[in-house]
Amino acid sequence: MSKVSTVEAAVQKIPDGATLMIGGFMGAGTPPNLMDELVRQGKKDLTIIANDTARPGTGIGKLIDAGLVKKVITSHIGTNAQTQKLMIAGELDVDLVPQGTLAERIRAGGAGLGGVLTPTGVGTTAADGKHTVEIDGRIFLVEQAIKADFALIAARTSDYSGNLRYLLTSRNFNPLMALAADLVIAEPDEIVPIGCIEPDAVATPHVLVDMIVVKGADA
Amino acid sequence: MSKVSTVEAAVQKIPDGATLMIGGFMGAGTPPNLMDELVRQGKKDLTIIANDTARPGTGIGKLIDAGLVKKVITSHIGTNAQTQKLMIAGELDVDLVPQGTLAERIRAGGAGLGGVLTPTGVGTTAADGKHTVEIDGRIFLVEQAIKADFALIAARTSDYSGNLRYLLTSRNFNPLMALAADLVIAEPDEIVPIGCIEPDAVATPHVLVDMIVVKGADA
Amino acid sequence: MNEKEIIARRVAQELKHGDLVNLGIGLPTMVASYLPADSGISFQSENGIIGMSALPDPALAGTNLTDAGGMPIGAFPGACAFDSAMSFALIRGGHLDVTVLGGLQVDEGGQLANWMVPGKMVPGMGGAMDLVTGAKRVIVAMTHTAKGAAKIIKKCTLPLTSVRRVDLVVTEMAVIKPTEEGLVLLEIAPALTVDQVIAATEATLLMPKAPGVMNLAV
Amino acid sequence: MNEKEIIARRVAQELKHGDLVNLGIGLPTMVASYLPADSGISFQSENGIIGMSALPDPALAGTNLTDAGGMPIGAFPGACAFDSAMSFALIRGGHLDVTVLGGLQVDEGGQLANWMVPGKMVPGMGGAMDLVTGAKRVIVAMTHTAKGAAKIIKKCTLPLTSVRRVDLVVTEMAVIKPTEEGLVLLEIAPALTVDQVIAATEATLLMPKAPGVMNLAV
Repeated sequence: MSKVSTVEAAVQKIPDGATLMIGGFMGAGTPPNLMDELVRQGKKDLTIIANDTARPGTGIGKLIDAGLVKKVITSHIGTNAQTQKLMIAGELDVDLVPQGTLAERIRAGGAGLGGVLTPTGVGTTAADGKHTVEIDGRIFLVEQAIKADFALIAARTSDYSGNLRYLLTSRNFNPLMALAADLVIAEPDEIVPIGCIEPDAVATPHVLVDMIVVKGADA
Repeated sequence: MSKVSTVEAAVQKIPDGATLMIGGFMGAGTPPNLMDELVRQGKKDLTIIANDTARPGTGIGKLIDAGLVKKVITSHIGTNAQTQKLMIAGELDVDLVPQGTLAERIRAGGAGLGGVLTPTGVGTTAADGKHTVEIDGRIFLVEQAIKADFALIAARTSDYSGNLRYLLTSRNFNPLMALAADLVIAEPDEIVPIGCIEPDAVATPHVLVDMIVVKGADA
Repeated sequence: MNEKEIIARRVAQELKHGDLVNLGIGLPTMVASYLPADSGISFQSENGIIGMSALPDPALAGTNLTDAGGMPIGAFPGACAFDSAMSFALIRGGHLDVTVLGGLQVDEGGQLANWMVPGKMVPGMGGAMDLVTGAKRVIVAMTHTAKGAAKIIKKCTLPLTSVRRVDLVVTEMAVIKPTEEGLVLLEIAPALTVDQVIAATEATLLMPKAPGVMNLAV
Repeated sequence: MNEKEIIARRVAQELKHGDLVNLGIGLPTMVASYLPADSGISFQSENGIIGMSALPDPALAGTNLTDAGGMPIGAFPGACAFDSAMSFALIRGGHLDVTVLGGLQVDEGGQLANWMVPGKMVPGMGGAMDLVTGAKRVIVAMTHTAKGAAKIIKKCTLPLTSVRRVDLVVTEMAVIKPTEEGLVLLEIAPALTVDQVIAATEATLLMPKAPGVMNLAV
């Protein structure tokens, strides 16, 4: 039961209206072929959970350009004028979350926690509608866990079983999202035999990865 | 300003009554020479935060044997009859915490979070005195962050600056504790030049490590 | 075939290709002995590894690769190591397919007590509370009685490990499935009668259909 | 020396050997240019690295090593990489010694607004709320005014980044320290008078002692 799939077959699993976590930070560590294939298949009404929407024409920006996205839960859209334009026009729902809080909410979702208590955002608009907890005189926001139907992640290397390692700053949200979605699709730069990644170098254990996509293979 | 120190000089920094996080799981990944030196210097009234107290004569068990410990915050003492005996005799205060909760409380302390919401322990004696939060009909315990004065951790390799990597199951609580203490003392098996550990293999960034101890060196 | 072997053989049949499984120290660990080498099952040890194996050679015993009891183990190709926060993220987050734990008591609500006997034995819960709360399937592997006293009872008298209802109880006498209605007797051991199982059980056992016989083939 | 260079040079003097420092995108990033190569200062980029350097050669530009703006960077020997949860554990957990960020407004309470202008510009807070909440020291590096309008004002009118009082404000005109009593004018730029600084500032500036002159040596 190989996990290896074509990009096309993997993206066909994603229905319109799905919630997707997508790794990457300004395009670095965003799975490139999965982005192109989402556009090619013309998915609709997606909810995207990601650090940012990069720039027009780059990474997640391609999904925005193509009008596939209904809602974004993200920390930053300042580099994507198109995202801002659609938001102001009321055509795109944007939920802004502090970056560290977004990371912890995703991790909590993947770790079976209900959420975390963070000091970030207390007393700001980021606290609107949130519960607070006081511990030893300090106020914390209750930030709830978040999960997704799919995680689309990029990795440097996968072995045949889906053990993943990442390279430098293209790691970012990818290992967190691998924990927090029902179906995890990984797009590695290379796929190597089992045993080629030493146990301590595995950042995402194979049990979290459902599909490993290769570009151009005909399944 | 080298971080390298003798075991003796590092342990001299620890006053009686201090709270220590100590890495390891049944002795595996517990810094051996730091344990022996704590005993040799005869510290008193220590509070230990650790997964377990191993066995008599092993790892943290040596501190119990020597009567250095006033309180233990831990997940398991079933393998150490001496710990149980002292607890029943009222000579040792034992605070039992579910293992996953202990890991998250330490991580939260190191990550600047106030705590986490966990389903573990709900409806059991582990919930005694704890606040609960309901999210979407599910009940979670509010488990508060925990910190320490010192963390005593073991690693496979350190570079001169304190970048650490661990080996297999001797990693366990060590990287979490490196985040959560005011002064972090690392005992690696080997110390290598800067650049010998590739950036992605660093599990504990050097900025978290205050002292690196070498056995037998005369500082 | 002794009691423990019966239990381990029967539990082994519950594990499927692709499962991530945690085996508690003691009796549950025996389960791995009754699986084929190519079972496609991964074992997690909560101290931080997936892909644990038996120690291939006593000469390889060291302190950097151990099980949750501190005993030296080995690892299969493709193993991965991680810290305790990640280990319990996997356990609590629903990534662990099956946990097999020992038990002191299971009651008609399917609730498990397995971590302390007040005034007698306080080992601590270790990872048990997280495992029972978080695993997709919880299988209790335990002897049916303790020194003649029933362990499958109406209501747990010992402190609970979790309020979660466990999924299956396997003893040397029977396989019992806790349900919303109560404990269903699914199977009994070869050569035993239903009456013998009932006599060794304090809890009421439901039999919506006649119990089968435990399959102990490897 | 232009405004930005003045600010960057002065901020650089606040950084000490051994510090872990985060520099915001834009003006703050210039600070690194005014530090000696052997400064002993480590720079963290919140997208997941400690030990970032300038890109040593344009030919090395790639997508696996970038700064928080997505621009290619390099790394020094001893650099370490990590995921976003670890990056913000370092930031929020008090491990980051200094963050240097831009600002839209700072008020007499020392509170900073720097992430949105309602109805005009909603870039999102990115990592700014965590950085201002969690760093041991927060230095705001910004021009003293914007198109002639004061940015150092009585009370922020834009949404706050954090309720935490920032530690220092460095502009091309002055160095100001927010305290419990209010904003203390510590230093003014060479060739400026105190009255000129006051005229460009809406907030009240306290002068418990005469302000010094900003040292802009490298």
